[in-house]
Amino acid sequence: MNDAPSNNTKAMTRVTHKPVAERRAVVVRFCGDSGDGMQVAGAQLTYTSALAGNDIATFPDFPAEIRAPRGTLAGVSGFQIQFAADEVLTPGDEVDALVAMNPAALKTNVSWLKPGATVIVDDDAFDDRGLRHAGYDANPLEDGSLEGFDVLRAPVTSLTKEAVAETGLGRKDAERCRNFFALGLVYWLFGRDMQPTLDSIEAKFGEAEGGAVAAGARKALNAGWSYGETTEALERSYIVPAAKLPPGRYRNLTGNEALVLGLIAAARLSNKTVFYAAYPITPASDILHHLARQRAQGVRTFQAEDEIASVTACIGAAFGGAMAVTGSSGPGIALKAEALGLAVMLELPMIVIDVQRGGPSTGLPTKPEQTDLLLAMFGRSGEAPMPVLAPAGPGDCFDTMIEAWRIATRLMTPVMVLSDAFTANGAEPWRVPELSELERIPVTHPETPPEDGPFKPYSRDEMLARPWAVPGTPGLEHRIGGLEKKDGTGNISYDPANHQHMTDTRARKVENAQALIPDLEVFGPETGDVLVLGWGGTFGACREAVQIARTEGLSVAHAQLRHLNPFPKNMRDILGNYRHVLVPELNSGQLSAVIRARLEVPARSLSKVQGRPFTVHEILTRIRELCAGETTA
Amino acid sequence: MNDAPSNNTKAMTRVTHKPVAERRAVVVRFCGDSGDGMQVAGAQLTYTSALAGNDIATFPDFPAEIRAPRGTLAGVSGFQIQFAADEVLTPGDEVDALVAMNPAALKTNVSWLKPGATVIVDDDAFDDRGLRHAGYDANPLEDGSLEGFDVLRAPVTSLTKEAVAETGLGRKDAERCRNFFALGLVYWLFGRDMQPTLDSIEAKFGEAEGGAVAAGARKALNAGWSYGETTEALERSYIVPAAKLPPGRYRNLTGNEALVLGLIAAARLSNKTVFYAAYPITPASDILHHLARQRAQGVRTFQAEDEIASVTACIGAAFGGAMAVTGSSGPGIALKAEALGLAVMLELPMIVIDVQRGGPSTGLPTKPEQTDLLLAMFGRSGEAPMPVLAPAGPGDCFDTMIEAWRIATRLMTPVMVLSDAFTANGAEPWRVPELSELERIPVTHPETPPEDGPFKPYSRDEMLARPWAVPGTPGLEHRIGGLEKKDGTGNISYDPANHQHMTDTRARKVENAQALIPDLEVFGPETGDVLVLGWGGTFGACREAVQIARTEGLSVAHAQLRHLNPFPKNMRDILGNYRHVLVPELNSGQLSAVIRARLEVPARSLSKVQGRPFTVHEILTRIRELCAGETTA
Amino acid sequence: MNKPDIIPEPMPADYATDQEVRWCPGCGDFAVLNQMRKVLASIKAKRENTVFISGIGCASRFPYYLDTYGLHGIHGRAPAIATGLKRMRPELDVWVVTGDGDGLSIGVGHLVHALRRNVNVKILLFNNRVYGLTKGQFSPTSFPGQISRSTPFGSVLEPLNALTTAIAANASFVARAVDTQADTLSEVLHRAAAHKGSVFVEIYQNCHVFNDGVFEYAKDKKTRADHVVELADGQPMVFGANRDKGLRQKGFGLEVVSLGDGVTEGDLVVHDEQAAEPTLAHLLAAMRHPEMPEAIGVLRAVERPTQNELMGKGDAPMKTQEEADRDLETLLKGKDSWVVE
Amino acid sequence: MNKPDIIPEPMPADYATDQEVRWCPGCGDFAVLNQMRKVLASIKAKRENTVFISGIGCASRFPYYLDTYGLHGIHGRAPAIATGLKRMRPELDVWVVTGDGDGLSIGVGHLVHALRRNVNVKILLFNNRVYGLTKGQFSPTSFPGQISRSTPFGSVLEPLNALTTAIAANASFVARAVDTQADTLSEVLHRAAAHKGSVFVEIYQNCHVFNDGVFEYAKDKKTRADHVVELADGQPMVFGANRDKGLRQKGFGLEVVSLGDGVTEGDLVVHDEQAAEPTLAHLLAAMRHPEMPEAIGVLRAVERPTQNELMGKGDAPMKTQEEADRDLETLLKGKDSWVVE
Ligand SMILES: Cc1ncc(C[n+]2csc(CCOP(=O)(O)OP(=O)(O)O)c2C)c(N)n1
Ligand SMILES: Cc1ncc(C[n+]2csc(CCOP(=O)(O)OP(=O)(O)O)c2C)c(N)n1
Ligand code: SF4
Ligand code: SF4
Ligand SMILES: [Mg+2]
Ligand SMILES: [Mg+2]
Repeated sequence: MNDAPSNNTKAMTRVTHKPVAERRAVVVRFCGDSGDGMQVAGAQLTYTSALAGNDIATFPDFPAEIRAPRGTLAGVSGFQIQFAADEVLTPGDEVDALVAMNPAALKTNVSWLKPGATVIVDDDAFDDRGLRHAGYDANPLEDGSLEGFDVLRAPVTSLTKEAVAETGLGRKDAERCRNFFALGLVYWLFGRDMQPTLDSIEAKFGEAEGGAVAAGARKALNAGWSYGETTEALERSYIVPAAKLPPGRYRNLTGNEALVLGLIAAARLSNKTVFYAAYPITPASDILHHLARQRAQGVRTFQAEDEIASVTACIGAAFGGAMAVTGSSGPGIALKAEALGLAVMLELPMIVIDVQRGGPSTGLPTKPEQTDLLLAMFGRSGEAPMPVLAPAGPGDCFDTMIEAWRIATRLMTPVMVLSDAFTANGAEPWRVPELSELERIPVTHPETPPEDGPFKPYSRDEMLARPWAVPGTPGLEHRIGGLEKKDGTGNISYDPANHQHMTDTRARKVENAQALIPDLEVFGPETGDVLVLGWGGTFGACREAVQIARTEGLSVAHAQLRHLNPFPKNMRDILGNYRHVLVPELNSGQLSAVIRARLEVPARSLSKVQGRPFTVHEILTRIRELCAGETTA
Repeated sequence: MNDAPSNNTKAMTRVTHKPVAERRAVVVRFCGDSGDGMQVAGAQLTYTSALAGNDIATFPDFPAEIRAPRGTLAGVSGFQIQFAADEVLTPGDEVDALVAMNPAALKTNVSWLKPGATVIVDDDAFDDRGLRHAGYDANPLEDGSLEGFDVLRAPVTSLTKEAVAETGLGRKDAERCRNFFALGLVYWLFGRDMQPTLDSIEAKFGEAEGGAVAAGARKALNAGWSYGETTEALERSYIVPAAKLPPGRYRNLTGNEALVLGLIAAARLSNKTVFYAAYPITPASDILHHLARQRAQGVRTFQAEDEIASVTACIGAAFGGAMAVTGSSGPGIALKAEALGLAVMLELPMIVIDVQRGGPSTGLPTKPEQTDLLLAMFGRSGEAPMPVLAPAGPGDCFDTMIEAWRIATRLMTPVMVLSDAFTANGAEPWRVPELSELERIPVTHPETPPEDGPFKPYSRDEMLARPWAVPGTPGLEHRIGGLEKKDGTGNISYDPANHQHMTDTRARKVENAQALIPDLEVFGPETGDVLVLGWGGTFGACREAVQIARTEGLSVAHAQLRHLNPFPKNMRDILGNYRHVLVPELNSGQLSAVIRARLEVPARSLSKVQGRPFTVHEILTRIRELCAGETTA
Repeated sequence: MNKPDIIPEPMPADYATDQEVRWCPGCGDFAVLNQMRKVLASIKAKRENTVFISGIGCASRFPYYLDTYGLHGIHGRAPAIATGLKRMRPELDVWVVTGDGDGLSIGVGHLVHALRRNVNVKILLFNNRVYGLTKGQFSPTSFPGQISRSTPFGSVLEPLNALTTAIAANASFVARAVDTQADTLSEVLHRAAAHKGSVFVEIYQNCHVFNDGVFEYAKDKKTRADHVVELADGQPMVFGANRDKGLRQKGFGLEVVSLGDGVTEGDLVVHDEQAAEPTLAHLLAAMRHPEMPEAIGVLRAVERPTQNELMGKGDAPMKTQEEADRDLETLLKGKDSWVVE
Repeated sequence: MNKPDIIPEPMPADYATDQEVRWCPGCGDFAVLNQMRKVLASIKAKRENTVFISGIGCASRFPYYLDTYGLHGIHGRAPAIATGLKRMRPELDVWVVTGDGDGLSIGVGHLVHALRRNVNVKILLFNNRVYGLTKGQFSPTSFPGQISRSTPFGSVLEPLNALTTAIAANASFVARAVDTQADTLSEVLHRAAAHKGSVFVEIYQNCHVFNDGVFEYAKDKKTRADHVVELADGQPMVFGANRDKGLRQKGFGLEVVSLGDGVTEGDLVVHDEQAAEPTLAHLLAAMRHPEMPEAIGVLRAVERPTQNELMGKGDAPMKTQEEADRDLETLLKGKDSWVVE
């Protein structure tokens, strides 16, 4: 696809003849079986909405990391998008329009519906078999259980088959076009331009089966649109005006995609080569997949035999002067703990990415959680501190990678980055920066031996960083290892005073990151009743809740903490300015505990451990309670 | 050796003719090369002191886990003992009598000396070679640097050789008897009965080299004693009267030995078999070594291929109904993290022992530290809490194991126990309990399927423990795993509400341990200026410091926290009764951070990370400062 | 659930749980599961004495579908879990189910050591030459050129051979079967169940979604006979649709020969499962399609003492409670205690 | 330190650091270290381009004593560390030093995969059949009956064979040497240095303190010749103090024969380091004292593409800063961006 919707296939701007109503924001959710192509439909709607100038946020809700028989509850895959004429911060708490391709999808998603929402179902799929698979005793379309919703029973399967009949596609392939039918219907409902998707179909399926697949998809899309236009059940369509985004070039990115771009950019800015060593694990695997495609950018990926090999390979690569990065999720991060202790001891730069998922153990492998914070901070033997960062949403993953590498190289330390399944898979429009906007990351390697005696691998600069001398440099031969070492020479030392000194030095060095990171910024009043202190992927829900609360006149502000270790310099001061500090977090209260331990500010957690992101409503409710003085936490 | 000093070899109670002075407490430290048998000498002095009715505490100070050339600083091995007529809580801050077998030993140990201390050196070892190895420019025995000490230059090597000449031992073997010469001299100095050691020599060397080794050791011991009696440099010997210990049968045990006995006792009390799976690592290896010898007690040991295999083998054994135990030190505990998450999820009982050493990474492998507390508490992915206990000294290791197993089985949870190199290798007299004093640990396995439906492996009793149904039981077939599961049935569940419920349940279950553990006990006033809150191996130093401070009239109390997770019920109340809560800990402030996070009590750490235990003096100084109002921490 | 404990004439269905089987339609795992249930029924396995232990992966969901005891472990560690269980409960029949990633990548160390120790557990490695559960990365058994999500330009590495790895670890029973080839799979599973010592079975398993058809040569009824040699102990190694080809020794190796033209079955290598040295097993294991036919069946089956036999010798005999209490008291007292009065 | 960077005629001492060597007197590690320094001097190794990487154990302290670059890693992971370094810095000469516990117990998975990938690093495994650093527990290469601190009643398990493990992992260079047997050790190290691809060398190393004399049969000048067979490529396998014994093929195995009485060198197996199949190497590796002579020297040395060759093909060519910047901008912009004005 090109920069702008191209018109190299026959232009087909179709215009509705029914009335059109305006909406400021709409939440659409596609759901169906894993094989129903819901992610594809979602991605297309996202793209066309972005082109229409809306602000957007999306959240794919994958089934758990298991196979499930077709049509069962466990196999339901969902994709939610919010597009709006105003700033969008979350994929939305509640759904305005649900597309359910089968009974199981309806059953597992009905709880998301806003009162009065539009529910589009494939009527053909609500047969006995489908209902039984979903565990319905009666047909929900008929037993009145959907009262209060605007239900559209579209015979998606049969109409799709009809539409694609002439392409000569087999039954299976024909049925695979159902998602395009549904998409066409949604396009009609929200007045979307179909051209970009038609182009995309062309680009993706092109000549497959002699063009029949592309033709089928195209026809299904059009048939869906036409169905919307003709069915009497739909009286009007809706239009969501373009939002006012800061000018610039945009693209839609998931967190994992942004993270990959950030890594490549950081390498470029520091004149380094990315070495990414990892072992596949949901939801971090995509980082490996995306990077593996970027060989032309100099990226080298290494799928190791396990997580321990991947992090130790990074240690080797970092010793060799590369930009070493490893990524995993909770169970794999736990396995890396011992080696990360070595990395701390060696004082080599490295980025460690933890895309958090539901735990403990195998847990809920596809679901978001923020339960690895304490693991990231303290999950190593001995006193082994390292900086910890958490991106505040998909786009921020880009900047976080650059920042992580800046800190890692400036301080010679591994840096941990905490993403999560929600951030990693969620997408939002991202303004593409010019290279000139990005600050270079100066990295130097000593090249000649000191004049005044032997090279000291553990000598330190004003930030307490040691020199990054790499093999291949004559005269700087040295040996490092995991035993305690004398500051300066790096020779093994069991001297008690030196051990205390080194322990303190490693801690102070990490604290020095405070000088490299920005102050904590507050959105809203400088003092007040409540400060909502979010971290990581909760950004959108926190901000939106605070925005709403402020329109209600509540005295509440929001700050999103991207730097979990060390905290920004001004953090204690800021927290002290509010009667309550509320920390919404997808764990049992980990950040609030660290805040109480470190800053002695009585922060309180709004805790949720359900494998789901926060809704705006949940946070808002708590804000209201706190402002009303009900402090029952 | 028998219960009491036997007299099956020729009795030789030798009596000094020089004056004898009385002392209440004496600290002796042997030091020499790793090959000099200092640990043997120390153990013998410990035993005879115990038989003499003294209270004692010992601390072997091993060289780091490396070989070092003979005579060098890195190779020095030390053994310190305090024996006294009163209660003894630590091996002593300062040494009254130092035995240094070579210049390196003197150099590395001179800092331990009390002003006026007696220093016994092997004069023969202070030759050019020895001095050079130790890095001395001048002979410290002659350059006045030992002024203020009472230095005895005994020609230990030559006198030993002379003494053993007639045994026909070769030069090397003869020199190996030097430690017995030194020991004999110390026996003279402190009026020790030589018989137990003579018996012990017999038992240990017996027929080796046709009895020559035993004869040599015996002769050297006697020669040492005689040298003390005849040398003019020693004017008097000392006697330390017997202490008043509670009546009973005693033996001297290191922490690791006590821990092993505790495990075997816990197995017996619960009618179980110990399965100990481990991978060697200093300072935990001795647990494996001791247990491997106890096959007759039903113990089964398994040296696994690595730490991960050892903990997962424990999971298998626990599933099978065994008393599964694994032990390691920091780096190995880190490696077990992922599997411990599974153990938490499976809700199987298990004991995990971390004998902490200096970190991070390989660190200072033989040195004590308490830097794994946060790792033990939080070093797993997801929300994976488990009870954490820490024995307060060597003898307490016994009780801690029994308690750990009681908690593990009552709550169906892995339990982490934090020992440390100081506790593990240090020894103290331990009162041998009668079996009748020990409470049985009731463990049941369901044996028949429920009447009213399928067996529910995740049903819960009032403490939230699930049933421990073991393979081999007909009708209770079930499957468990690391994915989140529905409470009750244990079937895999991705239900958000269930995940929250299970997360909360796992946390509440661990909290329920509060009902199984005693309240925190305070030694000293119930309110006051300072509460010294120690944990784990710092017990002796904390208690002694508080005892001294109280004799100085300071308002200070002591409590030793054995239960780090959950805290005892009354802990917050107790902490609130003092102006300051001082937490001496061999880390950078880990427990104090947890206290601030959990109890919101502004506890302050007295932190030390030097690979060395606290001295009484260090804690006392801080107590005095706090009482004087200087709160500069 | 709550089925009768002793099943007089058990049926495969008696070993099924009420959990929905969650593999993709067309997955080879189904065939193996069905065969396993049949074999359990055929050997009248007691459900309560049978335990399935697995790691993580599609294959590793096996235990959920068998109404025996089961433990779905963590990635790569099933052999170690099984080792601990078997050490303490020798009377149980313990099976391990693992995948090519689970068993040969992250878990190869545990696999090797369990085999070396001859732990009496039966390890089934479902080899689909891909990471199924994590959606299609290459695995240690993937072939050069395999396009996967982590090798978009094709994998470049030589694969690890599951069987030679097991043989080098001194496995006492080594076999290979194919998911849908019911007869050999059944035979191999029966033999596995009966073997005393560690069992290692590689099962070629089709991943319909991420690596479809990779074993087609060994599955397809028409071509199979020309591409695999089915082993029979004591029998010459004949193969081919017309049983007209065979394996003949050539130096320290094997070569394919056509029967006839003076070459007879008598010239062929005779299979010997119990050879003193595992050389033949190594050679058979190393044969790779398409250059050579691949060996299916039991490559090696020797008797050597199991971990439990070796370690069990030192296990204490059962004691009465009183004896045990007394022994403990003696231990606690130790040899060098003293009495304070 | 700060020795001249280019050593015109380097001496072994040029490769020594100022750190005191900390092994027990009598430890076999000294001999290997001395030999290593000699070999480095002999091949005129550039100190700055040479890297020694190790795990944890007595042997693993090796890097501290060589004035090259060095990394003393964590237990068992040295092959993985080396793999990462070598991938990014192909021009460096990377050596790995490991022990029998480090390399074959906790680290066997990494070892196997580094060999399989043919990572161009030289792995030296010091086999003393015991855990030295942790003071004397049995190791995966200990023999049944070995009394150790963790097996007070004697170990019962069969050992893992380092060489067959390496061969099964498809190692391209496999050799064995003895610490104090300077000539073969030197030869093997020279060959190792020259080999392209992963090198695996097992070095029999005496632990004077915890397992003294375990290799005496292969070390003792008087008996050695009867207990080891020194391999020479293309030569028949003769051994014995009087060179009167040899190895002859018997079926798929080897047997010891006495020369004379009609048996001539021509009847013996001729060593072939580059045999297509590693069968002979397996057989040689498996020979165990006292039943058989043990093989010393290079068992196998074949050429196959290294990890860097295979993976390196896809590495991007060097770009100018401007080109690289431009490429990055194109990447950031992506294929489906839009402009908001
Ligand atoms: C410690 C850890 N690392 C990674 C993963 C992710 N993971 C799950 S299964 C799997 C590999 C599956 O491949 P295989 O073993 O071949 O089984 P298959 O799915 O093909 O049957 C991986 C990498 C995990 N669950 N745990
Ligand atoms: C993760 C971890 N586990 C265990 C140890 C303890 N440890 C250090 S060296 C070693 C084994 C040493 O044996 P080997 O590899 O044979 O080397 P050797 O000392 O005999 O040369 C062990 C178990 C460790 N340092 N780290
Ligand atoms: S991904 Fe492959 S192996 Fe996994 S269930 Fe589907 S077909 Fe089977
Ligand atoms: S313990 Fe053994 S291997 Fe280690 S240094 Fe001493 S002799 Fe060498
Ligand atoms: Mg697989
Ligand atoms: Mg060893």
